[in-house]
Amino acid sequence: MDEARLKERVAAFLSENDPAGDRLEFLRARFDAGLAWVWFPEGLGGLGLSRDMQAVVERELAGTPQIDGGVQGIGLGMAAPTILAFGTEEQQRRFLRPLWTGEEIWCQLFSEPGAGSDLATLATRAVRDGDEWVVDGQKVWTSGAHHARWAILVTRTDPGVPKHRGLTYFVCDMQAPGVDVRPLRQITGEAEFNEVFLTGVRLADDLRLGAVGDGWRVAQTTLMNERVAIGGGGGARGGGMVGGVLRSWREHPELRTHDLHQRLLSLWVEAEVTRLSGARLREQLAAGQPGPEGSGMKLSFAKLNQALTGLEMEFLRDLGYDDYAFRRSETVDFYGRGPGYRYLRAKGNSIEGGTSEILRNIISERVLGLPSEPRIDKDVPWKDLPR
Amino acid sequence: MDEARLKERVAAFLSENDPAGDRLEFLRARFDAGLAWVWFPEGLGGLGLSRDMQAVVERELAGTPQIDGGVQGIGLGMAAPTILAFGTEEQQRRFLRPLWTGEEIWCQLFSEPGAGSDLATLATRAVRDGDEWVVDGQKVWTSGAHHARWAILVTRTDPGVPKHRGLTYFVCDMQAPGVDVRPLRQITGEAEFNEVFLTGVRLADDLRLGAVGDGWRVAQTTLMNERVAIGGGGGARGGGMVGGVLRSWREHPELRTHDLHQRLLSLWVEAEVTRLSGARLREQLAAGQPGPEGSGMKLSFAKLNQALTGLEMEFLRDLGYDDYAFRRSETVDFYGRGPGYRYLRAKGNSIEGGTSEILRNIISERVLGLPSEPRIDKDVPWKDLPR
Amino acid sequence: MSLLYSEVEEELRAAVRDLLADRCPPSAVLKRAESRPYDPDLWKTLAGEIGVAGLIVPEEYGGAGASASEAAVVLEELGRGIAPVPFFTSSVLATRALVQAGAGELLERLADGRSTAALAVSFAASPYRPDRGASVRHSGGTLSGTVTGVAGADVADVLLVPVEGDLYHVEGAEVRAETSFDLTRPVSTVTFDGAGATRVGDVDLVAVLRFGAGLLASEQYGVAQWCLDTTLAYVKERHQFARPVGSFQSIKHRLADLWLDVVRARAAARNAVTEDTPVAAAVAQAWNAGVAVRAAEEALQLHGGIGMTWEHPLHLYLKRAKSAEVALGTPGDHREALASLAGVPGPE
Amino acid sequence: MSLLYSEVEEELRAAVRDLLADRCPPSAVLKRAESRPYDPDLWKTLAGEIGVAGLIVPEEYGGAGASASEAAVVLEELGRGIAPVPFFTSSVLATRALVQAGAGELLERLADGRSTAALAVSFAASPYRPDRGASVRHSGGTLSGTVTGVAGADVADVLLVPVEGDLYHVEGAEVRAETSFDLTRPVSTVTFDGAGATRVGDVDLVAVLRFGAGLLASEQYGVAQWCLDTTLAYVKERHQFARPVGSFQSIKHRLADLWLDVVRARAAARNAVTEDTPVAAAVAQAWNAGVAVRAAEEALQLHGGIGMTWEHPLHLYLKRAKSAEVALGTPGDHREALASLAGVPGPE
Repeated sequence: MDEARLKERVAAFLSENDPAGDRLEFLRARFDAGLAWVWFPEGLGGLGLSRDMQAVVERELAGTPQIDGGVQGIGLGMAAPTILAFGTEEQQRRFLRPLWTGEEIWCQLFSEPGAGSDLATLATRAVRDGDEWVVDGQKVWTSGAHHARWAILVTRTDPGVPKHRGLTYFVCDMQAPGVDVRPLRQITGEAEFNEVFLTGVRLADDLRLGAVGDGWRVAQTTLMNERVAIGGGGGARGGGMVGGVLRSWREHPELRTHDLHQRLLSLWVEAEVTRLSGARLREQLAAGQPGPEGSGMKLSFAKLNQALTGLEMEFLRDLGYDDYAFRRSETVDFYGRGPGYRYLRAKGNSIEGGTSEILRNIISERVLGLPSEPRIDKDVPWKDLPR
Repeated sequence: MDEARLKERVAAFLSENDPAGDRLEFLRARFDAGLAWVWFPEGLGGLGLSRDMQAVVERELAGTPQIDGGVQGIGLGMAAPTILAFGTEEQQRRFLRPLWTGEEIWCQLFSEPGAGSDLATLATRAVRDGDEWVVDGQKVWTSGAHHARWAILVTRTDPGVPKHRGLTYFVCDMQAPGVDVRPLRQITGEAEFNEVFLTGVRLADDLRLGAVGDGWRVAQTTLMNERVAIGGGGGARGGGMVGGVLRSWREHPELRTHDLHQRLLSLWVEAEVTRLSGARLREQLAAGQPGPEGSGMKLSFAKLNQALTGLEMEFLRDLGYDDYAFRRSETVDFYGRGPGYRYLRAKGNSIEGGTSEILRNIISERVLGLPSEPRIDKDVPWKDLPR
Repeated sequence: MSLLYSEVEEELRAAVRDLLADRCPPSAVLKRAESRPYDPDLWKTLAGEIGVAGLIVPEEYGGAGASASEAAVVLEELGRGIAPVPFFTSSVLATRALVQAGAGELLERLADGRSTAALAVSFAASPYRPDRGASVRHSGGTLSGTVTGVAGADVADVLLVPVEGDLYHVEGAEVRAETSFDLTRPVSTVTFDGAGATRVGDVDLVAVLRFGAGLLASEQYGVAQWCLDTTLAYVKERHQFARPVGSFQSIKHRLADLWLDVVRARAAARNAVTEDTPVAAAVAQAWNAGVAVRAAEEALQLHGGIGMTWEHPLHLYLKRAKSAEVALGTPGDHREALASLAGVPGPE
Repeated sequence: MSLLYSEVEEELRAAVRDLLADRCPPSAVLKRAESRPYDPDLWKTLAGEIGVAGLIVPEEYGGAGASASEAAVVLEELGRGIAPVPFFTSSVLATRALVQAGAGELLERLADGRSTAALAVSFAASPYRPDRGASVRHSGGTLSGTVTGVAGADVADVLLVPVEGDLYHVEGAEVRAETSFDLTRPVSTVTFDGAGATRVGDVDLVAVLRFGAGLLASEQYGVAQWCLDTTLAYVKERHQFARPVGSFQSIKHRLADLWLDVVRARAAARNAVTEDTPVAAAVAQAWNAGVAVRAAEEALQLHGGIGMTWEHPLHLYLKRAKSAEVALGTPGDHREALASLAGVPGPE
């Protein structure tokens, strides 16, 4: 289907569905018309087209009701591609439509207190009991768990084999008995994330995604999509975090010093070359030649954000903080909040979604081809690993 | 023996030996009087006193003929303590006196092209042949080899056992047939060091220091003394390398920029706290409480020297170089030469005498108690190691 | 003049450290941080039984007549324990001002812990900008104006205000505690609206702030040392990939570098109190303020996710370190001062 | 306006790279570095057969009329090969000045490689201090004065001298080659003692130097990329402790960070020639000059002892990088320029 035919199809859809009518009805119809994600198969919200054709649809439907990329982020970015890759036809039909329309929100139950960078060492157990699995364990750093209808969940089903081999991947029913969601307070005062305690949670076997013991491979699909999602968008010269600091800088000439000026100029240059590197990466992607630079963008932005917010604190000499009160928050509000919040929250940038240390490992091995370190955990049964 | 008695002894020595007479005669007599290194045993240049009593002797003999700490450095700092610890009585009597008086110069045959940081993997072979050993191999980074009468030498005598166990330590006769000393040119243009090729060099078994196969332990004694020797001396605030750069800085107000000023101020502070740390370390040593800070001094000075000399190059904007001509040089001439030489030569500071990477390993394991990495070379015969 | 600790200092350190470990470990500090951060009982014991309140008060006024070097050791331990007591604000800054002013009676009240004082100066002021954040005027026996960012004012019963070389004891000021970045040393806005002011003597505010800056370096060293020690313990325990995290070489090397910075911070802190010159104070602040921040930031990163949680006390140290970086001059301010103090002149 | 390389550019790159690999690998550059660093035969082939000499010469004067973007790709390869040819000095700097001056006849001689030119400007000059190192005056058809640190003058048969907005073609200048830090692009002192000067047209020296600075960033990127690639290859091969040195995590992480710097240097270099603004040139120089130095310094450290020896060509790159850091403005100069160009004003 070429662009013209696709536009016709959108026009036909719009002639039958009133964007000014019921929002949910409209979104459901859009899904059913294959205009949700056109690169998905027909019948599952798509038309089996190439991914770049989605831009055509988005342009044509720009003024119509939209889905919520924020609260639906995990579902759209991580659960959906995994369900598409590993789900049964029944699972795909059951989950994808309400996931896309936002009727059902998803969260991610991967990290554990004892399994952060080394996700494969996770300890949440799933034990088979007839047609069901009984799940016990603790997950952490789960955003949106208190809104979520479903979760993508990785569990250990066989402790007797090496760690990567004994995992199984499930869709977890967040309304099932034994699921306990507790907000996790951060150093900023608020709680963006949750801890999720799973105690005797029973999941039917038809909630399993992929084969028993194949959970690591399934999880890789999920995580590959996370890395892409976190890479950071475009933006203009002098924008983003450096723009925020520049605003303070320009407003307070009386606070400027040569020390801070020289450091700000260096960071401005670093921000600019990082922006250019991102722009070049996007050109490569658009030209169908994805380069390895993507792995580095998150690392670079984490370092920049931390340096810039730290400098802003020194510059403003402000000993106050806007608000430490404990409350839930749904988003990272870098620009609406004060410099203290920015400084503290930016510290998470080098931890969440893969620590900077892990990213450096990945770059050095997958991009630079450097040898891996001697591994001592590859062939040892999980239960025998030192921890 | 207390300080007063020691002073008497020095006075008695001076009454019998004229400092204005023959230099060598005077030094030999000083050795025989036990006033060479008072903490060595009697009969071997010492009096069996504590090491800090040496300062008394040095004060009392300040105006008399002195030994040459430069060209004799390896002998005094490394060979002598090793011979004292592991030599037979005969070896001690044979070697220590002319070593101290400077009649015989020593060099060190340790590093090899394939064994730098990992010294224990060295490949120079020594094979027993009756009462002799036949040595073949190549050593590198040997200072003073072209002056040396003797060398301290580590060889591999048993390739069939793990690397630390198959080594044997010798005194090498630098005048023996098969010893070929070639100057090794550095990036500064000159040659401070040598390569030494050993081809069928025959060493009598009585030149062996320590037991066959015990060479690693003997070498440790040598190297421990090297680390102490390289740690860097005292000095006044604003002295040393920072002093050199400051001189340029003060002479050229027209070249100053805010960028360089801020960076120089930061380095000045770093130099000052490093100096203070060294001063504190010396106080601890004097109080008989050596702290672990020593391991860090060389690392700190290497980083500082490199940063300062790099900044000086930027500051002076000088595209020239004083002299690249190939010639031998006996010393590191940081202050007599130009900024280009200083910059290039300082690069060696983080490599020679233990790379900064190895020093960080040592600090993290021996000082901070962090676990060592998984080792794959501990129990494998040397000949089977990957290289 | 030695950079080592004396035996007396080591005994004092042990007493403070034991008390804090027993009565107020970091987890306890965290618990009270949001309600009432200062611990008056702990302060009573520290001030009275161990006698830190009168440490630098001359003996003639009931104090110990000790040197700055001893106060510095106390500050190392209070930094290490992030202890919620007004030692620095009352027993160092305010006391030093009173000693200058020769205010015997007030010093006696501070020395035995009956009173706690605060110097109404912004914590963001410095020896180079002593008036930052302050707009106070004296007129007819009363003061009017405002000082922002005053540390320790919320727990002081004696408020001392420097105005143009005179030190006043003021009653009836309004002290409004602000939400502060540093939870364990909150700052207040102090407002004078014709408050009654009694002159207690002369004060050289620059000298007081410089004295404070030199001593703050010891607190910063203590903060850095705790962060390093706590991180070392954590990475030895924490396993990932079936190895202690602390066995990974890049972690080891970073910690070796951090250790070198902390070692030098100790030397700089010691030198600030033994040499006691403007250069020594500026060097110690220029170095130690940054080392404390870097140690706390590295600690957070190497703790991974747990370091980002409120329940781990690490953030108290990060917040202390980052606020203290601004307190009594930023590292950049102190470096700038060294340009003239140490003869490293800038562009002409 | 793209930051990617065009197909034409990739073909040009391949031609230059293949020629250098074949005719002048770094080991060969090292061999001639002390006697006569420039390789006239190599230059003849590059200039004539591949046609780089006339790359940015307009077609009307026999050139290729190509953009700066293509010249930049050539510079990447010449940097990577530390190639001893006067492309940058003659075919970029001098040619740009002649294009400005509209000097058709000279451009024709440069375009086909018959002549090689040099612009008598100190390599330490910058768009912000174009007269650094120069003291030349024009009077009655002759020039007198001196220019220090002129790159490429020793191999040029055409000497071009800018004096107060005019460009002169000068004969009879004294060119004295100096012992230069950078062995592969030595500088000379050029002295005019009443040398005959023919005016060839107007020249905006600031614009020429800025153009050069933007392009130099591509050479610096090439230097950095060679250092990174060579070091990667070395640490994969070199074993210590029975492991490739490149399997040690601290080495891996440092190389990952260096790679990120080099990746950004490529983007900055590309942007300098496609955006072609003062900001873009300043950004590229501010970043790439430092990256080239850092890459060469890291390469030296990670090569260990062998990197300190004359026989390994690495030092040629270190010397090139460190000299180029000063050439056409230091990183600090370019950052300082960005203060006004990018709206980051300094203290008032």
